[in-house]
Amino acid sequence: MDFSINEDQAMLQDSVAKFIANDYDFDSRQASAATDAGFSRERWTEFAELGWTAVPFAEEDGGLDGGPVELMLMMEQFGKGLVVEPFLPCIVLAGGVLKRLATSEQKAQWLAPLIDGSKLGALAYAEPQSRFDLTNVATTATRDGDGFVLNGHKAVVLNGGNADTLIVVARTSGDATDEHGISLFAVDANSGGIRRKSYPTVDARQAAEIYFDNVHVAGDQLLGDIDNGLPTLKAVVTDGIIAVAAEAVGIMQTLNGKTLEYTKSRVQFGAPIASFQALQHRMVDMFVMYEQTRSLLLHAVMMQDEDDADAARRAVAALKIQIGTEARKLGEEAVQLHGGMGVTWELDVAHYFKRLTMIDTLFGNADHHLDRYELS
Amino acid sequence: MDFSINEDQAMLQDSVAKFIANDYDFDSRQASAATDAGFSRERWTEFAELGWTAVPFAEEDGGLDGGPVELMLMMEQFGKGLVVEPFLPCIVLAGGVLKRLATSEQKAQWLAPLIDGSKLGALAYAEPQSRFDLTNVATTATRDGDGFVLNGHKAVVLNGGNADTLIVVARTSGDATDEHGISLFAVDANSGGIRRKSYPTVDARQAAEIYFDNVHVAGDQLLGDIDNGLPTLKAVVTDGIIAVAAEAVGIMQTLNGKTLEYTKSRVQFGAPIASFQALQHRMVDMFVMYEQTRSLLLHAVMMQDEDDADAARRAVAALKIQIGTEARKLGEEAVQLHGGMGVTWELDVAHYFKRLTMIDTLFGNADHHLDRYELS
Amino acid sequence: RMDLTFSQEELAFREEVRAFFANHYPEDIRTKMNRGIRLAKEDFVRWQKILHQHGYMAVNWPVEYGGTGWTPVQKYIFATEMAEANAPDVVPFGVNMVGPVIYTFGSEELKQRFLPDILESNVWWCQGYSEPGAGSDLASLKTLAVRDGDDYIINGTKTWTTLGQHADWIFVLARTNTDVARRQEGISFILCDMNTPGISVRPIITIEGGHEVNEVHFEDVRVPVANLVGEEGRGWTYGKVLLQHERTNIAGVARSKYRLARLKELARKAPDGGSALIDEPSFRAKLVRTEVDLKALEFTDLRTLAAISTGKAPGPESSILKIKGTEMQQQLDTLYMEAAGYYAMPFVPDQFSLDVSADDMVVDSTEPTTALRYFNYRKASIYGGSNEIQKNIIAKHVLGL
Amino acid sequence: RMDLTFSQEELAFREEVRAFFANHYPEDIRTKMNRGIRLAKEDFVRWQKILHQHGYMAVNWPVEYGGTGWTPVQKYIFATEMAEANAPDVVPFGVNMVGPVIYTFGSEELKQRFLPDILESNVWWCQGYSEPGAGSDLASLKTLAVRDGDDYIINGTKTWTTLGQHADWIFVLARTNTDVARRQEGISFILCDMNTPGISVRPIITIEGGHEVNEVHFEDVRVPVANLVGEEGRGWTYGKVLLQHERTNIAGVARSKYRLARLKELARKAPDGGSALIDEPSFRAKLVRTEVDLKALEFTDLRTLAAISTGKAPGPESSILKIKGTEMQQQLDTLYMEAAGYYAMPFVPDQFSLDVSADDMVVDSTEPTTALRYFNYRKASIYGGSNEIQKNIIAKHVLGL
Repeated sequence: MDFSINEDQAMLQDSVAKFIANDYDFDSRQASAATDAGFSRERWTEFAELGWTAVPFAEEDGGLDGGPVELMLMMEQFGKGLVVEPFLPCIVLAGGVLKRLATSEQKAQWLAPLIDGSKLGALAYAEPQSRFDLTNVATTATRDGDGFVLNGHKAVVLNGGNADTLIVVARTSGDATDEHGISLFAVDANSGGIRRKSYPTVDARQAAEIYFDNVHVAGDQLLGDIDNGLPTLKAVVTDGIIAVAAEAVGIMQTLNGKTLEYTKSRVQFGAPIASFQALQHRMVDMFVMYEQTRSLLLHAVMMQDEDDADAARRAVAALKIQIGTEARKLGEEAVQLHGGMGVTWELDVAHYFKRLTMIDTLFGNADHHLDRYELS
Repeated sequence: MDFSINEDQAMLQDSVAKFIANDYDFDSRQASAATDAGFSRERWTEFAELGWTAVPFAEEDGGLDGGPVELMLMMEQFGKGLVVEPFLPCIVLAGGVLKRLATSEQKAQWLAPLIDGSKLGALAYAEPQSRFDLTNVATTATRDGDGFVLNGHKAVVLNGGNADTLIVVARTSGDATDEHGISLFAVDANSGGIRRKSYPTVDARQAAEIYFDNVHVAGDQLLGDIDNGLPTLKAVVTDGIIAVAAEAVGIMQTLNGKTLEYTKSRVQFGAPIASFQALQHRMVDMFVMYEQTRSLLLHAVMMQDEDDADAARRAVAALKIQIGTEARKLGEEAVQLHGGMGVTWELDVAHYFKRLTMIDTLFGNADHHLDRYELS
Repeated sequence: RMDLTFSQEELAFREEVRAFFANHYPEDIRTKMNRGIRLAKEDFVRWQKILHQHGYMAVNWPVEYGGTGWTPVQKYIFATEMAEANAPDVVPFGVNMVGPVIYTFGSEELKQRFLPDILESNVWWCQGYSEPGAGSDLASLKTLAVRDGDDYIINGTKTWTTLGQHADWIFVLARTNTDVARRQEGISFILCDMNTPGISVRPIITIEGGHEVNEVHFEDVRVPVANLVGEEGRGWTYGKVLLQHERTNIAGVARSKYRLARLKELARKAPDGGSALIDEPSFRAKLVRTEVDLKALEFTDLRTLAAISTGKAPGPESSILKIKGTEMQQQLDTLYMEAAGYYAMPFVPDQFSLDVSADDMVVDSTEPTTALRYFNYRKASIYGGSNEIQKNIIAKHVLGL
Repeated sequence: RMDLTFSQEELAFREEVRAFFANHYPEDIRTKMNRGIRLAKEDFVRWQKILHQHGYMAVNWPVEYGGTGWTPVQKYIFATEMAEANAPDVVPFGVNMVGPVIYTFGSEELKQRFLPDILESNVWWCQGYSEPGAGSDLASLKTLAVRDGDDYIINGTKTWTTLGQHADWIFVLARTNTDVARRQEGISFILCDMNTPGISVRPIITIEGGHEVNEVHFEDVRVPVANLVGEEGRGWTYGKVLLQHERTNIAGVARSKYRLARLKELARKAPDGGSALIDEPSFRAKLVRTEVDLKALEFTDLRTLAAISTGKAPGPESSILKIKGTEMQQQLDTLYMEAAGYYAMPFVPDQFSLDVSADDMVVDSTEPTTALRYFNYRKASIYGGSNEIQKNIIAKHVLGL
């Protein structure tokens, strides 16, 4: 039993932490978020040059063989910096599908450009009616000679407006909520028949509604076996949950630090409000929430390397439940203890809080995972 | 819209309050609770002489025509005094069935002795497997000439060991959980074939397991229409919920008072602990819980006189949910703020807490009512 | 005797009010409200003038000044019907804040000069009591009003000034005497034309990106002493009265009931090919818990109301209404956000403006800016005396701690 | 690298421990534990002697004094297997409290005189640090030990003395010097034979009706100065070390995991003609939430463990383990009580004694005295430094407040 990280992991953690601390100040983050793309392309190129975009991929694919631990270490720092660059949609999600299913030819065509940063990707899975149910896929891909024709509407596709490459989840057989009959396709975002309405999100990311109207794709754009895309989609969503949970833990730590700092300096009724015991005990609760959440993060990450699939699935669900309850509560407390300042756009605390809150929604909120939790 | 009580009600409230304050001290309550019966027969005779046992009944039955308001006013005071006498099982439950279903002959035989205090009653409805489901009745009453034969096991019958008269819920037709086919019988507790295991409860009441082994009852011991007992049982349980909720509200107020008193006098680290803000805010929360619970009590009571049956049912469920969550929480806080003393038998607080806690269990706990709540 | 039913007169009054909202609430404003579109100044003014035409503007004012003189129950009925119609509240700064201070403490001259324009919504007022850094500690205010001949010269900064960008006048709490024993002394209540030289308004953008509140700066602003309300140095007392009026309907029960009812509708509706949210056990449980809590709050509110009707003044217990009322609003905001699922994420505050074509709309939900509302209303437990302050008030004045 | 698996040695150790509990844990004691029957003194002593025969008695002691010298991971494995076997914990007052103080601060003579009997469970120890009215404020203790020749004369009262009715010896924190700057000074750590004249033990009945704790009165009790541990006046320091040892396995994760597993079994079992509790959405949700919280606690515990393994001392973070550990126990007690339904009510603490015939039993549940346990364990968030005190500790020493 060992909770320590190895040297390479420590180096990675260190390099990201240094970058965030020294080169990723809040003001330029806000400036990047205010652009149409919602992030800085130069930053993204830096990420690629530093090799970060290659971390989760196999060496033979030009990657660095990183696993869940590396993902956690990076995302936690991204959380602390409130990084807006599309690491999650582009590398974890789109990249996550490609690394699992793509042939070497497909990887050369679709994955390599994501890793070197020349192209951006997105994963289009949710739909207006699906809520958080991954099996609810109404978008269809119907055979057409050697290829397929896509029709449907994908909802709130993260980075969908920026993406050059879309990984599209579509139904090739079965009924709207069958587990079987779901297939994955790599699609050029500029193909004919694709219409995109892109918009910023409340947590300063970028997303889009994407409409597929008889979009023709070639047979070699099918990723993996036909009808059998669900297991991969679930695996990728697991990566996604670990990623945003680690990001959330980074945010929690930051908010606790800023709240302590603020309450120590903020004077009311002649004393720093940090001296009021009622607030002290609430900050202690926030500290405990953070520690407990970090514990569930480590648990979920470490279970990925164990060979008990059920327990690993439970660990991820437990983590997401915790994030959707304790992390959100912590965010609300941080804002409350900041008083009026906490609800102003000017203060970074408000933006950490918004991101932390919306993370509950990604990949199914706490209620969703609690109602479906498979008790051991 | 009027929240004030009328003169008669004020007089009733006043007389019970005075009695509790002056003549019902904690030590003699403890002494009564320690007897086999678990209460004081003399007290009970006083209750009857004061007319309290007659309050919920119609004048023509020798009662005082009291309704939900009168019930609330009395039970709230009984809560403050932590009264152990069997008003709930004997008057509210057993009496509640009889006043609704019994013929004048049956009332003369079964109800009058309960009102004048010469006999004690109990309502035997729950069974080992039924949990809180009133329709789950496995005890059978099978036709036998003009009469019936009872067989079955009734669980945790309040006052069951003391009762002279048992109101027994039995199945005369249908399957174990059918709504139809449930009938009510008045039975002499000493009839042949009845075996009772009586015991004290953790909240200083008395209860019994009652086994019916071919117990013969005459046809005129059937109360109301055969197979149609459920509506009456539900109505009586509604009275029961209002009764224990009012008792709980009385207990909450008492616990809040005692907690304030204690924390103001208790010195730790050189200051009364009531001066610690963290504890102050928790006592404020307790105060708010009490006020909100009182509001739901008034709501449930007042809805009984309105003619919206669904809303009235929801009001009672809402009240029981509140009692099972907020009232229990308040009890735990009261004990916690009393520190070590709060968990000693010696201190009355412990006994208020135990009663408040067990009230959640009576007539279905908070979860039971929440899972079955009919959203408006 | 205990009784929930309304009297014949009250029932008749309810019919009258219902008819008013049915017939006189402008369709375009109703549409904006239902679609979550921010109202323009003109919308507020037009609506308030309609209310005034029907004598519904000054709900809390005595009849002699043009108020309704309603009983607490009538006010309760009016608030309920207003919420049921989803009609906008009146902007409180004139009619509910400065108005009562003027008719209670102001001179005859001030009453005649200001009250009519407030009633007729000819003048838009904003508040000037909060200051940067003061937070819930109002008495620590630093704005100075120095006497100079027949004028005061005001210097300082006021903040959290809601809709100050529209305001014609502002009421200012300022120190006219710094040499005092208690910080609450030496404060005066002064009325000030927003067009006076030296006043500048800086927008404060709130967490959700909206411009609702402002900072108002005073630099050597000359205000005639004639604009002083009541006596010099008694401003703190006047301010407290004002804050008490801010408290009317503080629990916001009627609005919360309306929102909960709509939320349940929403949850019962299953999207094509999807399932209804109400079938999710955890969300259903939250709906039940919310309905229970709201019912409790409604009756706590009614009990306070009943106490007031019988002449008792609303005591510190009203702090319960502030705490629970805002918790309830925030709980509903949370559930709306959760109900929206992924569609809580789009940051499209203006897509519901009336001139956006359906085709350009991102979401066709009926509760559009759900997450934005959730974020914005985190303020509810902070403003008007934070809920922590409310707990201190209850601890001190109710529990005697 | 991060890794959850045990080493080969650790796996072998686990097998050894498992085999021990399978083969040497007495059947009659196991039955009592499984049926919730209070253990007699004799049961504890017999079981501890068995543990000692196998070298498992002094888990935390260094090898030189007859301890195991185990690594933190080994201790974790042992605690887990002990819980899985539902075997009783050792009575802590001798081996986990006074023992470490004696071998750390005591003279050679004291070590030889007391340690062997503690190891062999020949002497039953009880604690004498809490005092009436002191509560969590231990340093306020009033018991006096006045030097008189070669004796101390002790006067005062100790309380919350668990199982003191069985005790042969008591360790007492008493003031040997009242003229001190800080209350923590002038306190000495003295060992005292319970048979000494002037000692009387008064039972304290706890909320659920059981006799577990006591008040111990000292009236002119003569104790030889030879029974002083370490230096006079340093008792406070020694006491803190003792309380730190009380902290071992404070989270109680292994026991809680065992109890949660049993609770889930219980909830999945439907009574004849009834339905299974796990099908009730609210109860199911509580089970899930409890499993999540317990997993979090387990890993927080393991992280502390790992920190200790790498040489770090258990810091004030261990206050988290006390808070969350006791909350978890109480949460489980609550769920057991709720699961019992009406059968939580019978007050029949003794009906499960082995000689009660099944026919006389009221309940045939496997978790008998559920409500009693719930009531009794409200103490968990109060003793050992109340959870409020733990929060103060975290606020001060972790958050720097």
